[in-house]
Amino acid sequence: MFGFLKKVGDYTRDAVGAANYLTQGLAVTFDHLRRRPITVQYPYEKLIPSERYRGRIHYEFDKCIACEVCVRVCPINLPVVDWVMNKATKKKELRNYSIDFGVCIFCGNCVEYCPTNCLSMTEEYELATFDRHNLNFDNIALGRLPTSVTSDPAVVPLRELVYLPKGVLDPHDVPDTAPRVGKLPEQVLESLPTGDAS
Amino acid sequence: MELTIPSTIPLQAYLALAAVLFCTGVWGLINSRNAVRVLMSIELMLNGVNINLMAFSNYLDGQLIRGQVFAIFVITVAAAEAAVGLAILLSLYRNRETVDMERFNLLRW
Amino acid sequence: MNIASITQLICFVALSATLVLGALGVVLLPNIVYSAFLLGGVFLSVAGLYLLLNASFVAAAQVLVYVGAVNVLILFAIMLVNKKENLAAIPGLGLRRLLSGAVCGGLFLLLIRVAFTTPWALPGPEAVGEEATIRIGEHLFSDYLLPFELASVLLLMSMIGAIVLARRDVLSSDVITGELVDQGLIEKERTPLLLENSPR
Amino acid sequence: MLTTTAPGLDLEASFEQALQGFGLSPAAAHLLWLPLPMVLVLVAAVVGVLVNVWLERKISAAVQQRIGPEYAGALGVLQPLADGLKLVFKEDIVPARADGLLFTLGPVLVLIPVILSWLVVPFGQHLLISNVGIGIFLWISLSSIQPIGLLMSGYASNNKYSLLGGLRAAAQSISYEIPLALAVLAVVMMSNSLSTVDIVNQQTGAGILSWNIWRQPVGFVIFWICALAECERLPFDLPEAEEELVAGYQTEYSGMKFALFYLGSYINLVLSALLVSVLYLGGWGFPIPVEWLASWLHQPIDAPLVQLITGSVGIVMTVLKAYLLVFLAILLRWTTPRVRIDQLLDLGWKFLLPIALVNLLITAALKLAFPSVFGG
Repeated sequence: MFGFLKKVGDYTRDAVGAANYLTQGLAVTFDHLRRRPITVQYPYEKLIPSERYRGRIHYEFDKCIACEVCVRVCPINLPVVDWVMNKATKKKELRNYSIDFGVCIFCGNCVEYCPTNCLSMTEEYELATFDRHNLNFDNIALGRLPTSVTSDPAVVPLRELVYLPKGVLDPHDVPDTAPRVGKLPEQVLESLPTGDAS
Repeated sequence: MELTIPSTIPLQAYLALAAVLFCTGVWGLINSRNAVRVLMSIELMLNGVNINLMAFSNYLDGQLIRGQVFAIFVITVAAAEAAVGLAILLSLYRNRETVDMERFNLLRW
Repeated sequence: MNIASITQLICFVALSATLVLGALGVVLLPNIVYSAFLLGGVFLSVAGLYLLLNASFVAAAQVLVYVGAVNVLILFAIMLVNKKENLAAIPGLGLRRLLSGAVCGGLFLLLIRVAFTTPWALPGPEAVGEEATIRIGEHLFSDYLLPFELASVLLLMSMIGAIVLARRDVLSSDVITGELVDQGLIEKERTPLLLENSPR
Repeated sequence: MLTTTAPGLDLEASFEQALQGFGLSPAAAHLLWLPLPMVLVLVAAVVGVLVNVWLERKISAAVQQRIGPEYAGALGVLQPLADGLKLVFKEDIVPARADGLLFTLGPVLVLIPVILSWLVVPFGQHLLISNVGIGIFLWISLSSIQPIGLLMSGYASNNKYSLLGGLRAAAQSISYEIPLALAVLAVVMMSNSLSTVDIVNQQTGAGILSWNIWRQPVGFVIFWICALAECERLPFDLPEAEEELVAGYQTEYSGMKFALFYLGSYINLVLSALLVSVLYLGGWGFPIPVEWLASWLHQPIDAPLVQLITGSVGIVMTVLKAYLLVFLAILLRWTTPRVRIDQLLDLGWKFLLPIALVNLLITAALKLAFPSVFGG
């Protein structure tokens, strides 16, 4: 008799609990419904990439000494360094340099290890092409500097989450002068203790 | 005999229709080799009977409509029959791996 | 002859045509799945005839029970047992069909004769029409109470019976050898990926 | 059949009177009237679906903090239309090994009963196509035709996912029909009539306080859960569970035939929401009875202007309540995960069915105990 009642009680408690959880879930959904969309209308608005963004690699032909360090540190030995030994001067003479960005994983190892800093990461990420062979950049293409999002007049640059003031989620109405959460590099430099060079 | 279109549908038309349905059902019941089709034929026969009941209820017993009550009972029994029949059919199929009526002959003398 | 009666006549002719053709299709079509779908059409046209006979409640019940339950059940059964199966030829099948056809034709003629020669007490009392639902309820709970209750018991019995019959894991004996076999084990052997218990 | 003498707009009578004023015979006027409500309902159903699709996309976007469609028309209101147009112009593919006839017939069989069910949805005292005596029962029986269409398209596609989806849809539809019918039965028991108009009339009187939701809270919940399951809305969208069954019975469909399924499911959702508002939320009734408002403003209730306002308020209220429920359904879609097939059947047979039975019994007892409150 009482065992049966206990079963009914458990059953009812389960049902009420389920209804409770369902209501909580609905409340969460409804709360999200009232928030403003965080959509970035991509071709017209673009996010400013962060400072250490690893985009397309920039390469300076004149600085390169054809040491092939980049090839050795690359996980897949991707950069193609085309040089010949000049017998007269006994020096390497660089002819071509290319990286295929269809294969590159943007790990940044080559940039890290380049002894002459001739490689650097840019903030360019729009690499889409109709033909994948177009992604094989030679030293001319690698030497081009990308347009910055902030300097493009056709695009509204939007601050990314780390650049926004504390607690602000929506970058649309934030004034340019609003301070960001963390410190800028120059602010970090200022805060460092100035020790003697000696 | 001249053909006149009656202004209202006569009772006999429904009865004839029911007879067609019933006889089709009987023929299917006898001749079907697929057991599911046998069940379907039974449903046809029940429906033929039901049409009769409803026609009588409308034309001859319009106030008390006992025919409709009876038809509801027939529908109930038909539902029960279909459920049990199909369950039997399923277990038969599981044992004999066939739905051929000719091979369900264990009880044959 | 007014619009209403013309409409009625057209409806009757259309419904009876679909009914007869559908019934013949159910019995004669070689593909059992087509037969089952046609059976649904037959049930629907029977429901239409009930509407013509001033019985909207029974028509709705017909659609609900026959189309919604019985026909779907039959379709489920067909999908479960629908295996390509070449039926062995039986001698004298044509003769059997012919003979049974003759018997059914005779039965049909008999029924027609009875229908057309009996002096029906026409015209009967006025039909109640929309009040039929109330009348049926009164009947079911007064003079037909016992059959009504019996019908409920019958439904319960058939439900339990169908579940017991169609369950897989009942112990049963083999029909040929007579030894006890576990249907569940047989199924498991056939389908080794079957779970031990149904997932909860 | 209870005859109601409550006032309200009678469009049919006034339309026929107007035509007879032009010198037409009553029969001809009636003949001209006949196709009008049907066309009107088709239009209403399709527009309802378009609004529903737009709402679904917009609300889904808002829940996920997106914007949703915005370029087709203001706020993207023309997006559903564009979707429909796209589906019309797509190629109508019938798979090579499929059963062409059944493949075509399936979606039609799914759609037709849903549209037919609009017959019984009232938007006002006389604003419905036909006040048939079996009213709500007609809807229940018509919706039981749908699984046949689903099974048909599932079988005819000649694809295992389609067949599984069709079987699941049929099983789900049958299982949830029973608690649904029991929940409706409790309401019908209180109003003593199957007619939708009588069910709404029984809820008028004290405005929002006399709505059935206060007398049938459990029934309301059961009905809405079952209606969602019948419409294959998200917590119960197993038949077209895209992760497991590709798209269930719709897998092989494209173009207009797919559009029929799409249309059918959305019309079904709108219809279910409308019927919830009719059965539990007082149908066309304003939260405060219009009669009280009229008497406060010293207007006679049968003045033409008051009649017109009452009629339009009725339509607006019905639609508003329905779309409130549609909103709830869309919110539920993004809240609840899909249930498993055994959980679904467990919920239907082991939870909703007993609860619905108990609800029915309690309603009957309460009706005997308090006939004035629970319908004499």
